[in-house]
Formats: sequence, C-alpha cells, structure tokens
Amino acid sequence: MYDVINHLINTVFGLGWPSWAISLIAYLLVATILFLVAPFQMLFLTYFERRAIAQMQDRIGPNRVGPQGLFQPVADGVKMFTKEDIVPDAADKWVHLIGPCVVVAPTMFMFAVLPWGPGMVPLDMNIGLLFFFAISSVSAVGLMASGWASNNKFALLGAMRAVAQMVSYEIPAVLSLLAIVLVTGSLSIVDLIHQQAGLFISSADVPGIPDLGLGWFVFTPVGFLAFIAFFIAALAEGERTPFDIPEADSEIVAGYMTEYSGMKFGLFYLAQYVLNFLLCAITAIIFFGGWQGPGVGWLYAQAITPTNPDGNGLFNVLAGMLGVFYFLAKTYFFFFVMVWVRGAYARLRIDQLMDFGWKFLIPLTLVNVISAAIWVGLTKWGAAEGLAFVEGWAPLMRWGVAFVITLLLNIAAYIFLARVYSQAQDERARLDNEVLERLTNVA
Amino acid sequence: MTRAIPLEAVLVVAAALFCIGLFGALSRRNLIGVLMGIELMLNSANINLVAFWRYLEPRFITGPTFAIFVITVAAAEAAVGLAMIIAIYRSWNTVNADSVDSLKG
Amino acid sequence: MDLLIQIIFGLLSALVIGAAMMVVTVRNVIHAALWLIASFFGVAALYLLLEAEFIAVVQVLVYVGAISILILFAIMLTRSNEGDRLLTKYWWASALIALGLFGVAFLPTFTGTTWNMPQPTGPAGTPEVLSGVEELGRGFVSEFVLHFEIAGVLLTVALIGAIVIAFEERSRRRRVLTLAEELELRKRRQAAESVD
Amino acid sequence: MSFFLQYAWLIPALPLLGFALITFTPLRRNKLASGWTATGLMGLAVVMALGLLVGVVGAGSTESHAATTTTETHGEATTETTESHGEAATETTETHGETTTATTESHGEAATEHKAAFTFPAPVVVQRFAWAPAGSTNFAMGIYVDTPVAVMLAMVTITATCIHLFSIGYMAANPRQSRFFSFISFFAAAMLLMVLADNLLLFFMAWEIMGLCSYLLIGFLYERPQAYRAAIKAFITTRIGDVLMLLGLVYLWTQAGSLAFGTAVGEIFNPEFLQRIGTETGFMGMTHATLISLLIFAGTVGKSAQFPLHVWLPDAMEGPTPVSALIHAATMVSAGVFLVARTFPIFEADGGMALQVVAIIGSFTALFAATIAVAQYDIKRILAYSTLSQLGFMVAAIGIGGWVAGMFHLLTHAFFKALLFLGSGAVIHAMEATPAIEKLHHHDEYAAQQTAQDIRNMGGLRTKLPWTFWTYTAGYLALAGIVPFAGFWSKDEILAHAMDHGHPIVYAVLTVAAFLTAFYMTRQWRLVFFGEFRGEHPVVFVNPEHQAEHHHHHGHADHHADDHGHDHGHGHIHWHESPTMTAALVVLASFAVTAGAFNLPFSMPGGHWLSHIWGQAGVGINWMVAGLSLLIASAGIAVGWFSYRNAFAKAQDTDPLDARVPTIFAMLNEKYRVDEFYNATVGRLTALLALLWSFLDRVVLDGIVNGVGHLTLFISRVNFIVDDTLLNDGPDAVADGTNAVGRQTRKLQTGRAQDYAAYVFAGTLALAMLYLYVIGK
Amino acid sequence: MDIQRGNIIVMDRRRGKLRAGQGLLQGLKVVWDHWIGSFRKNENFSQIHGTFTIEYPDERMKLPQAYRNMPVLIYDDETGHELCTACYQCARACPPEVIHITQAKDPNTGKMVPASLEFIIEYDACMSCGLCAEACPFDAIKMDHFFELATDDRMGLLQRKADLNRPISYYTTIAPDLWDEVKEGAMKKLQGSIKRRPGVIGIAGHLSDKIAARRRELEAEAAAAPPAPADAAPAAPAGKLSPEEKAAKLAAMRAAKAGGAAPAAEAPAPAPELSPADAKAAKLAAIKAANAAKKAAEASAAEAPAAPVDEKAAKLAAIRAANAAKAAAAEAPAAPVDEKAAKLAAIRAANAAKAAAAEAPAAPVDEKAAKLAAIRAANAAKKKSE
Repeated sequence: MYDVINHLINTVFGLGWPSWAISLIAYLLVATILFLVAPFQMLFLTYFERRAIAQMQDRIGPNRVGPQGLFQPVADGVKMFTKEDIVPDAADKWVHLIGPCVVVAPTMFMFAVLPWGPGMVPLDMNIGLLFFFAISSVSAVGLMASGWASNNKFALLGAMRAVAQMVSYEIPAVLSLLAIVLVTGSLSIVDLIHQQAGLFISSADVPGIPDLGLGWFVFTPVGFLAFIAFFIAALAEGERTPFDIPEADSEIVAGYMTEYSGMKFGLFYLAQYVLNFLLCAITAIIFFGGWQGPGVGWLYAQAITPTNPDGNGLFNVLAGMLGVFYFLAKTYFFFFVMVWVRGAYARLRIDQLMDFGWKFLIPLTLVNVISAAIWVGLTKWGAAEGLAFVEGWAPLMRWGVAFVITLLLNIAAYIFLARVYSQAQDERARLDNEVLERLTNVA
Repeated sequence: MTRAIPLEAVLVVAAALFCIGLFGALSRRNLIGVLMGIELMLNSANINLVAFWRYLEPRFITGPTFAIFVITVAAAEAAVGLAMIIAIYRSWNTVNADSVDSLKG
Repeated sequence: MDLLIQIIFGLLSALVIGAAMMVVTVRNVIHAALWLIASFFGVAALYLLLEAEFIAVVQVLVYVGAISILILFAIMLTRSNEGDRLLTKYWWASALIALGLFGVAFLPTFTGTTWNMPQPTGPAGTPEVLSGVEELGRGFVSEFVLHFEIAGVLLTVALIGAIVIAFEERSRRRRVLTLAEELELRKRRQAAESVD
Repeated sequence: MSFFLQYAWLIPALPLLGFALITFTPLRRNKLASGWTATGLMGLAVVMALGLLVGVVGAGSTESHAATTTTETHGEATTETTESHGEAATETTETHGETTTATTESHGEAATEHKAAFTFPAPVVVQRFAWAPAGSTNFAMGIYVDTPVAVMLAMVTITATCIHLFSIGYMAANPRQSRFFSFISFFAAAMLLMVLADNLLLFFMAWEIMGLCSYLLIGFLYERPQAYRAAIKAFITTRIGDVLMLLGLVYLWTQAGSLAFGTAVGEIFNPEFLQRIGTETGFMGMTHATLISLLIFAGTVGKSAQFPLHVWLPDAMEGPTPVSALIHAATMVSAGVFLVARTFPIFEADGGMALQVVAIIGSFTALFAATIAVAQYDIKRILAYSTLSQLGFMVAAIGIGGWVAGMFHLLTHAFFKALLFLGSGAVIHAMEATPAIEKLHHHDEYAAQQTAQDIRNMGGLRTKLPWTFWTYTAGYLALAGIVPFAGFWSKDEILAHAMDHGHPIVYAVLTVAAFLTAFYMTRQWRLVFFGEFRGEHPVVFVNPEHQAEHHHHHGHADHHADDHGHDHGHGHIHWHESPTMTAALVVLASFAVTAGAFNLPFSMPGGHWLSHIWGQAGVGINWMVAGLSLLIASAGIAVGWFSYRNAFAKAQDTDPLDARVPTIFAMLNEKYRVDEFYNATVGRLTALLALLWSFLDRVVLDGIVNGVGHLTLFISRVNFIVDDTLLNDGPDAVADGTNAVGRQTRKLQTGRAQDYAAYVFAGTLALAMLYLYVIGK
Repeated sequence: MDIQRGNIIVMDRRRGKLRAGQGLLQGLKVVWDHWIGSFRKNENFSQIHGTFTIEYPDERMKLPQAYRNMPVLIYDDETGHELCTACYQCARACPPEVIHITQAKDPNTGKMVPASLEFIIEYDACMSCGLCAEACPFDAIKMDHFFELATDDRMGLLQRKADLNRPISYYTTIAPDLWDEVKEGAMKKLQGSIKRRPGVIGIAGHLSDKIAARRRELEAEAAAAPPAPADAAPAAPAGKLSPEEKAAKLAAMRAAKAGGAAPAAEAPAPAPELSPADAKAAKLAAIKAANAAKKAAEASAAEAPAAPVDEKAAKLAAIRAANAAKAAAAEAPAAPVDEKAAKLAAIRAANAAKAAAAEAPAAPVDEKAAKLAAIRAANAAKKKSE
C-alpha cells in the first residue's frame, strides 16, 4: 500500500513529500478501509446469522426489508441510531459512555494484524498472534466498566460472568495457539499462513509436496485438537451460543447491555459481531490456511512480489482476489458453524461453563502442547537437538511417525479427559445433593 | 528513536510515574488504591528497565527479560494482594487502610 | 521524523503521568482503576516507542488484560458502603516524601550523570541490531532458565495462595433455601421441640 | 625377731587403742576395767618394745643385710600412728604420691674421728608411706627405728607401764578414773609415736599431742582453779617453745625440702646438706644451721622446762602424782632432750655455736633449779625442781657434745625420777589419810591436799611406809649419784665428758649442781622419813581464794600451828600402802639400781653397751672425775643430813637454812621470784600491751570502725541524697522519659502498612540526600 | 393409551450410550438436516422439515371454520333482512356483557318489531367466547374470523350494527359447514320475522336506504307498469332481480348442490354498485366459487384415477346426511314444521344414498354405508314421530 501511494503522490503529482508522511497517509488509508470493512462485515454477519438460524428452525428469517431482507441490518442500524440513548440517572455517566468504546476499540485493533490475502496484511508484526490476543483481552475491561456503570444489579452480575468467562476461556485459546506456534516456530500470522501450503502435508514438513495451498494445520492431529479446543474457546470468547450467558435474554435480562440503548447498544452489537468475525477469521487463518487455497500460491508466484519483482501486476491482483475469496469463504463457513452451533446447543450454566473450561479444555490444550512439542521434535529436530535416531529418516517418514504418535497421544488424552470430566460432573451433582441434604436434611 | 528522545527524558517520566505511584500507595485510603499505586511503581520500574536496555545495551536481552519477570511478579503480587483484600473485607467488612491497624503498637 | 517522535513521546508521557495523577487523586475507586488502565496503555505505547514491542504486547496482555480486571473484580467484590475519604490523614507527609524523592533524588541523578551511549556501529542509517522476541525466547531457555523456572513456581504459588486466602467454603456460604425447604425445616424443628 | 621389727608400729598403736577403747566404748563407765585395759595394753607395748630392742640390737650388730625397710604405700594405713596424727592439729603437709624408699646406708662402724660429723647408727626399720599426696612436694610418713629409738622405746614403755600400774591404786578413789586412764594411754601413745617418728613433722605432731595431754592431765582436777590455771600456764609456756620450734622446722624444711631423718639426698642428715646449711649465712649473720638448731632448741627449752621457760613445771605438780611422774619426770620433759639428741647433726653442723648456747643454758638451768629446790617445802615441788636441774644436766651434756652421756642420763633419770615421784605419791596418798588432813579436806579440799604435800607436816614415815621408804631411798641415792646406782654412772659420764672435752666451766657448774642435788634430796629424805611425825599439827596451807571467802579475820597467823589440841581425838592413824603402788615402786626401784649397767664406762664385754649399740665410741672412765663426783655427792649428803638432823621438831619450825641465811632462803623459796618477775615483766608487758591494745582497739580500731560507721553513715546520707536525687529520681526520670518517648514512638507504630512504607521511603529520601549532597559531593 | 398422572414412563430408545462428544455431533446433524430441509415450504404440519412460515400479511392461514373471533350480525343477501330479532338471548349469555341491543319499534304502531334498532358490541371487551352465537335462536349472530382489529382510536372498537352486519354469503364463505347446518332453520325463522317487520325495519342499515329507494323505484315502476306478479315474498321486487337477490338465489342453489354435484358454471359477476361490505362478501363468494371450481376440475381430472376419491366423497356425504338428521333430531322439540323438515331430510338422505350407490360401481362398502345411512335416517324419523 505504501509504494502504491508513494508512486501516486511523488511520481504522479511529484509533490515529494517525506516518506513518513507517505507512510502516515498509507496507514491512515488502510485504517479507514478497515474501519469501513468492519461494520459491513458486521452487517452482513448479522443478516447471515438471522437467516441461517431461521432456516435451521424451519423459518424464513427477515425477508421483508429489501430483497430477501438484505436491508434488514441497515434497518437495524437505522433503528439503533434513531433509538433514544437512555442513560440511567444514578449511573456513572462517563464510565457508562466509555464502556462500549473500550469494548469496540480492541476489536478494531485486531484487524491490524489480519492478513486478507497474500501480501495483503495491514501490519505484519512478528508477534502478530500474541498482539491479536492481547488486544482481545482488553475488551473484558470495557464489559466490566459498562456492567458497573449501569448501576444495575443484573448488569453487574452479567458483566462479571461475561468477564469471568472471557478471561477463563482466553487461556485455552492462547494455549491451543501455543501448540500451533510451537509447530510453526513464529508468532507472525503471515508466516503461519505461508507454512500451510502443500497438499494435506504442509510443504514445510515435506518440501516436495505439490503446493495446492491445502497443507492446513487442521490435518495434523496436533492442529486438529488445537482447532477443536480453539474453536470452543472462540465460541466462549465471542459469547456464542453454548456460552452466551452474558446477553442471555432468558436469564439476566441482557447482561451488561441492559441499561444501554440506542447507539451504545449498537456498539456492543458491533463489537460482538466483529469479534466473532475476527475469531472465525483467525480460526480460518491458523487452522485452515487463511487465504491458502489451490491456485493462490501459483498465481502469487507469478505476481510481482518483493521476491519476484518482475512478476505481472495483474497476477498479483488475481492472486489477491482469489486469496481473499478463499479467506472469506472459510471465515463465513466458520461463522456458519457458529450459527449452526447456536442452532444446535442449549446454553451452559455459568458453573458448568467454568468447569468445562478449566477442567476439560485447559488440560486438553496442555496435552496438545506436549504433542506439539513431540511433533516438532520428530519432524524438525535432528541430532543437534539430541534426537539422534531421527537423523536418517526421510521427511515423509518423520511426518508419518510424528502423525501417528501425536494422534495416539491426543486421542488418549481426549478420552481420558472426557471420562474424568464426566465423572467429575456426576461427583459434583452428588456433592451438591449431599450438601443440600445436610443443610436442610430434606430427604 | 534514541536520537529523538534523550534517555533522561524517559527516566524522568519513569521517575515521575514512580513518585506518583508512591504517593498513591502511601496516601490512598482504599486498599485497592494502594495496590494500584504499587502497580504504577512497578510499571515505572519496567520503563526504566526497557529504557536502559534500549539506550545502553540494545544487543543484550537482560533488560526485557527482567521487565517480563517484573510483570510476572506484579501479576502474582496483584493476585495475592487482592485475595488478601477480599479476605480482609470479609473479616473486617472494610477496605479502609486506616481501619486495618490491629497490629497497632 | 524526530519532531513527530518527540510529539508522540510528549503526548504519551502526558497520558501516562496524567492518568497516574488521576489514579491517585480521583475519588471514585472505579474511575481510579480505569485511569490506571489508561496509564497502562500509555506505558505500553511508550514501550512501543522504545521499540520493545514484545514487552508492550505482554504489558497489554498482562496488565490491561488480567491485572486491571482483577482489580476491578476486587473493587466490585469489596464495595464498602461507608463513603471512603480519598486520602489518609497524613497524606501531605507522603506527598512530601514523594516529591522530595523525585525532586531531590531522581532528577539530579538522572540529569546529572552522563550515560555512556554506545556509538552506532554500522554506518549511519543502518538500524541498530535489536534483540527481539526470538532472542528473548532463546534467553529464557538458556541463560535465564533458572529465573524462568522460579517465575513459574512463583506464579503457581501465588495462584494457590490467592485461592486459599480468598476461597470461601461452599458450606460456609449463606445458602438461600427454597420456600419448600424452609417449610420443611420449620416443621422438622417444631417436631424436634415438641419431642424434647 | 623380724616380727617385732615388722610390727614396730604396734608399739604406739596399742596405747592409742587403749585410749580409743576407753573413750569411745562403754568401757569408760567401768573404772577398774578401763584401768586394767590401759595397763594391759601398756604391758603388751613393753613386750613389743623389748622385742624390738633385742631385734634392733641384733640387727644392728649383724648390719650386713639391709634393715628391713618396708615402704608402706600410702594405702596401708598404720591405724594407730595415722589416727593419732590425724587428731593432732598439725599443719597440712603436701607429700608426693611417690614413696621414697629410704636406702639405709650402712656406714658400718663409723669411725668417729674427732670433730668427725656425728652420725647416727643405721636405721633398722624404716617404714614409710606417702601420707597426704598433694601437689608436687613428696611427703612421706612412717617410723624410723634405730638403736637409740629402740632404747628410748623400752624406757618409755617400762616407765609408763609402771606408772599405769601405780595409778590404778592411786586413782582408785577418783570418780573419773577412766578419763584419767584414757588420757594417760593417749599420752603414752603420743610419746611412743614421737620417738618412733621418721620425720620431724610427725615428731612435731606427736610433740603437740603430748602438750595437749599434759594440759589435760595437769588440769585433770578441773574443779580446782589452781589446777586449770596451772594447766593453762603449762600449755602456754610450752606453746611458746613449740612455736619457735615450728619456725625452725619450717626453716629446715625450706632448706632441706623434706623433714625426713636419714642421710639420703633430700633428708635432713645428708652430709652435703648439713655442710651447705652449716656454711651458708642466713639471717643476722648466723648460718642456717645455727638458726635452725637454736629455734629447735627453743622447742626443747619450752618442753623440757629449761631456764627461761621452766616456770610451768613446778606449777604442773597440781596434777595427780602419776601424771607428774609420767609426764613431768620421765617422758615428756625428756622429749625435749630427745629432740636435741635426735637432730644433733644439725646442731653440730654450724661449728659448735648452737651447741655452746645449749650447753650454757643447760648448765645454768641445772644450777639454778638446784638452788631453788633447796628451799622448797612441798615434796613434789622439790622433785620438780630436781627434774629441772637433771634436765639441765642432760642438755648441758648434749650441748658439750656428750650425746651418749646425755642420752644415758636421760634413761637413768627417767627411771629414778619416776620412782621418786611415785614414792612421793604414795606418801601423799598416805598423808591424806591422816585425820588432820581429812578434817581440812572437808573445809577446803585444795588446802588439804597442799598441806598433805608439805614435808614439814611429815616425818618419821620410814616405819609407817616401809616399802615406799626403801624404794624412795633407792631413788634418792640414784639421784644423788652414789656409786652403784644408775644416777652416778650417767652423771659421771656427763662430768667426764665435760672434763675430757675441755669444758671446765660446765664441769664446775655441773659439779656444784650435783652437790646441791645431793643436799636437797638428803634434806627431803631426812624430813620425810626421819624424825617424828609432825602430821598431827600440820602447817595448814592458806588458800588465797578461800581466805577471801572463809574467815577474813584469820589473818596471817594461821600460818603457824593451828588450834593445837583440837584434833587430837583421832588417836592412832592407820598407814596403808596399796599393793599395786608398791609393785610399781619396786620395779622402778630395781631399774633405778640396775640402769647404770647399761653403759658402764669400763671396756669390759658389757661395757659401753649403749654407746656401742648407738654406734658411738665408748668413752673410757675418767677415774679422777668419777672419784671427785662421788666425793661431792657424799659431801652433799653429809651436809644435808647434819643440817637437818634436829630440825623441824614441829611442823611450824623454821628451816635451819632459813634461819641461817633468811633472805637467800626466802628468795630461793619464792623461786627467785621468777614467776613474779615474769608476771612483772611479761605480765605487765602483756598487760601493758593489752592495755595498749585495748586502748588501740578502743580508740583506733573502734575509732576506725566507728569512724567507718560514721563515714558510712555520712556516705549513706550522701548516698541517699545522691541516690535519691540521682539514682531514684534519675532512673525515674529516665523511666518516665523512656515511657514518654515510648508513648510518642508508639504513635509511630500506627499499625497501618502505609505509614510504615512512608517511613521506608522517607528513609531512602534521607539517605539519597545524604549521599548526593553530603557525601557524594 | 391413557397416561396416569404422575408416574414416569421410561422410554427405551435402545440406542448405545452416547460417548462424550457424539451427542454434540448428533445435535449438529439434526440441525443440519433441518437447515437443508428448510428450503422447501412445509405444506402441512405433519411434515418435519421445511419452512412452515406463513408470511402473514401476504399468505394467510386458512382459519378453521369453527375459529371464532368477535361476533357479527348476519343479514340475508337476498332480502337484506337481518336475522336478528332482538330477542336479547345473546345479550343475556354474554359473560362480559358487551352486547347492547335496542329493539326496533314500528313507527306507526309503536309495537315492538322483531328487529333490532341498534346493536352494539364492545369489541375491546369481547373475549370471543362464542356464547352469544350459541345462544342465538335465530342464528343471527355468528363468530367471525376477523382478527385484524387494530384501530387507532378507542371508539373504533365499539362496533355498532352498521359495522357488525355481515351478509350470509360472507358467513358461508368462512364457515360453510356451520351455515349449512343451520341454514334452513335460520331462513325459515327469517321469513317469519320478515313477515312481522313493517317497512324497512330489520333491513341491514346500509341496504335499507337502497332497498327503500329500490322499492320506491319498483313501486314507481309498478305504478308505471302493470303490477308485477306478487311472488311469495312481498319483499321480492318484481322484474329484474336485484343483484343481491340473484346472488342469494345462486347461493341457495349452490347450497342445494353442496353435495358435490357439478357446481354452477357461471361465475357471478360482482355487482359493481354493491356497498363495500356486500362487495367484499361478493368477492369472497366469487373466490370461493373459483376455488370450488378448481377443486371440481381437479376432481374431474382425478376421475380417471382410482375410485377411492369418490368413495371418500360418498362417505363424507353420508356422514353429513347423518349429522343433518341428528341436528334435525336435536331440534325435535321445535314446532311441527320441524317434523316435515326431518322427513324431508330423511328422504333427501335416502336419495343421496341412492345417488351415491348409482354412481359408483356397486362396491360392497358403499352399499353398506348407504344402507346404514338409510337405516339411521329411518331411526331418526321414527324417534321424531314418537
């Protein structure tokens, strides 16, 4: 983006601005683009969700406003704008205002590191992934503030539950990504995606694989278990159905959003859906290769890239478009899965949620980290690192052995944890009854 | 960066932050206010660490390493501190630093 | 470029210091906590300015993400009803100490001493070699492995400690009985009284 | 024979056993039993002593093999010797654990060249054991038997046994008879132990015990003030001598390193040692030897009642007669002489200076005592003074080097003096039975006894007490020095030695003394046994105390005939002599007669037996001296007999000598007023001293004490003031101060963590400022 | 099967224990099937999949005939006469007492006329219980299917007679069966009451002016033209039948042919000058006619296929006949007029049974059903005669 603008201003207009001005403008431009893309995504996603969930419930969903209800989100948006923004008088005015902002801002930040297509990443930080999750944890503060500011018991309780949930599910999310980071060896998201070329077996592991952009991590046992854990954690993080306690209508009115109306309420919605989009995007990126897909690699190779300066500009655009298409397709698929899950599952109680997170998911991800370590050990390490016996094997052989071992380990871990967890549940139930009886000695 | 801003400036900012944190820790009546003061002080220490690393020894990573350790310690401290505050609240039903003075001479 | 950086630095330090001042002086503890978060962000930005982006991110992740929430939780759990006067009785003494420390101790030392800035090795313009995340990681498992392990242990201990201190027995919690249970209890008690 | 040698230590043990039995067992309640046990044990002791004598003499002659010397380790306690030691309050001596084996250097026939160092005969039995192992000094105790010791033992045991026998009879009337016997046997044990002692310390211990016994026995009739006053006087005067003697012993010990007899290295008769102390000058120009010997001689003067310290012996007659006989005639007094004899080489070592002093004092005492004895009326006092003079003889003999003569005279004198005393005892015993005395007895027991002892009230007792008369006469003749009797031979030997060895003055003095001895004995003998019995109208002794109480108005006259016809009514007096008393008298008499044979000056087979067995050269008889002495003795007798032929028709007559030379006689009667002189000088001196001391005490010490008292009072008042202000109020103030400070600082400890943190940082601030602006500059 | 209250029925689905995680997947599968299926419209409720949303304003659900919401008054199309005779039965029966009636008076004689002058129902309080319809002896008040009652003013819900009047044709469109059952009686009673209503009293408000004007025209025409033959009902205007009379006759004819006989071919052209309510009723009728025609077309098209369709129709007719007979029996206590009606019904039932039998090849089942119907009709008649 920088060179495009630079070319535009300096050569075309010949103004000769300093480079920092150019880069400033470039970043501003990208930022505005992102700021536009985000709400549109939100609009589309809300529409997509309501239609999809309707279909799942043998209903039609919004089809009145505009053709097939396409303008429904716009209508909602307008409604949000028009609705009067009521602030409870005993509420803490400023904090009430800041709440939504702090919830929305981080989600926008997260777009900074999101690669849409090959070479199309606003900011390639070498700790992109960590940045992504660091910023996501900030929104919890906004929730807390808003919950508190509305001076409403239910809001506060809802906020506390939401924050507790987000914080406690951040851990399995980050841990599962840790496994992937362990495998890829770098925190940068772009590197992550580049390593997912190849066919079923990523080209990083076995260089000879034809690069169809399908070497996704999800095909490795480590990746798969990480994907499941991450996706569940993402559901919790984005407060999607099994874990959508905070804004559960049936329980605590609307959770922390109770005392909000109008645009602030809209902001919350925006934040929520953008976050969901981002989580689906990151899932797609990390486990399903982001913009990797058959043909993208080849097209990009032809295009002008820093490594291939004499490529054809057109291919660059084509590769970009195909990449974005793949990326968005995967993201929307995952969003569909989210909706699908929303359609399928009932809401968890807050203590079940916490139990599940702490006692099942986190151990699972920890085991996954171990298997990731084994995977890295087997595929990448040699004698230098102490694994002499692996020295002679062919990459495919190493990949195979690693695959089998990690698969077995993961399955065993999963079964064991599942059993332990279910036993724990029964135990807890029994305990509850016992306590109840002791307290009231009602047989 | 190092050309634009002299090291002293950063240090002064850190020092100012430290002193404010200190004042907060020493004078705030609410226990949690005290804890916040302490967090500020720890942050200022961190700034110093990073500033010294950046300006004086960019090649060696001791600076950031210790910054990270300070952060972990701060986290641990905050956790335990707050647990204690809650425990105090539960037993004395107040978080007022002044009223928690049963060790009075 | 330098000017821009200076401006940014000025703004950031203003943010940090201002937020810190607010943390200390604002009456409402929640506001103080929020200002604290603002100052954390300022500090994170400062780290970025000092090109220690890993530290910045960790700062955001740990301080803003975890500690501030912990503080907010603590504040909410300990809502004490009596109006909390802002500062303790002898606040001016501590103010004096803080100011003294700053004015007398820190300023002269910082401005006084001359720091031996390393001369840029490469030709002008080449970016200095900065130790980034990788070196950090490598350092953690080679040079600082002991510190790393101890930090790990410390965190575990703190975790357990915090739980032990703050944990409230399920049984000790006042359990609200449902109406049926209430009746049952009363019936049972009367039966017991009538017996003895 | 080796049995007696082996068990020589039994000799002192037996009487000690007697003492123990009598005092510690119920035996003491039965008077007769205690008496006979004491006597029996003494009999045994005699047998042992004689056996020892024979063994020693036998061993001495063969001297080929080393005398059986047994070293007794400390463990094997010879019961009686150590016990007695233990009791005696002696200063603690430190002895090494190691036992020194005395090696007997058998000198063989020591050729006594003139001026050759006098050496003792080789000891036959030396049994030593480490006594009180403490510290570095090696101190052994034990017995040391050589020929002189053996002879002395024999003499002492024989006399003691006789006296025991006698006192059974004599003391029959006394209620505390067992107490008497326990003391006497204790005394005998002490005397025997002293003789047997192998070192001067044990010697000194026994010496002290004897002192004690003499005190106890003199003061036996402790009801009478004169008795216990005499006991104290005796004890103190001997004590003066003993102190000096102790000084000497310590001096000797410092020089020699040990006090053991014997010529080995480290023992006091070691030739080099003697040679050394003989030459080295010590104190005031005199050599060590001189000093030591003079000091030791002081002991002798004290104990054997030589001139300056003789006053106690006559007063000691207050004790019962057997006591006087045993202690003040035979044994104890001769101990002093034995001491000088025992340590003779030391006296000799200094080239004769000490011996000269000894000789002078000895001869002077002899003359002096003899003169006093002439003017005495009391039978026992006459004998006392005669003992004094005879001791003077012995000391003089030793002083002029006549060691054998002195010893010989000691032996013989013991026998006949004991005889004489027992005789007088028998006489007194009889006299007390006379009615006049008995009547007096009722009024004043003491006066009665004194009048009983007064020879003026006696007379004509030869027919009444025949056994006593004849034994007494034997003693009298021996003492006077008539040929066949023991006295002559020993006295003659002394005189011979004096003449041979160039001591004319001593010879002259001793000769005059001998003459006087003969005179006063004859006087006594004549007054007691011849003439008419003057007991009906005795010269009643006036008891100063009673006089005060009794009848003041009696005035001075009662000194003469009492109410003359008053007591006539009793008629015939029954004179009685108890058999035990006479048996003892007879035995002693036989010895008095035969004792002389022990050391006949003739070189016939038995001649010089004593000097022979004592390893000294027998001194040939000096016919001239012998004849001269015989002449003098008979002259004395004659003069005595004739001057008192018709004297004292009545008890109250004046003494012919008194009549002739009244002033001299009076002076002699009052014993040269030595007592008074002492009282005047020493008494007044001590009185003066006492006065001074009391003054000193009252003024100075009291002054000091009171002064101190006042001072302390003052100081205390000052102290109180100081204390009150400074110490009371001060600490209070301090306490209050600290309290206040505490209360202030307590405020510091507010319990609020924040304040503590504030203090911390204030501290850092201060330190920073200090460092930056003060030090850092 | 009857389920005793309180005890628990254990359903054994004989399926394997769900391993952890399988349950979740199966849930997803269920939802997936629904999602896929939901792209088809769901015809009737027995299907599981397919969207069943009825886009309400555009599509409407066929309300069941017995659906009742808000009572309306019925008036006869042909005569314009309201069936309501102001007998107050409905007002008495109404629980929330929302019906207020004032009886009409003959202006001339001052006598009470069996017609209502004013008939008010407070729609906002009416709970549509249908008790008034049941209580009305003259079937004058029926429960309508109209629920879109949104008005913007409160008085809107206070329905006067003008608002309440509905033509019989409309009622027959919404509840044909119910009307059939009571049609004869109602008409008979109507005739009775018409007779006792002078002038235009009792004519639905909106028609009364027109009819009065019409009558005046007729009278004028009659005056002008020779007196038209007096048909049975004085009300029937001579000459050209007013369109609604024609419509009413048509309805009657159709009702007669209700048994599925070939429907009247002609589609009545909606009378342009009908008042808005009649226009609507007319349109309704037209539509229903079209539907019936369509159904008939299907039926005719479907004739070729197997007989079960006819059999079903026959059975239906028989049942209906039985119901009619029973209903007639229910009205036994009514006046002798009813007996004649009952006999008529019996004869008709027999003719129907015979017709059905003639039509279909003599399938044993139909004969039995017809015989049954005949016997039942005979019993009913016998009972009535007793």
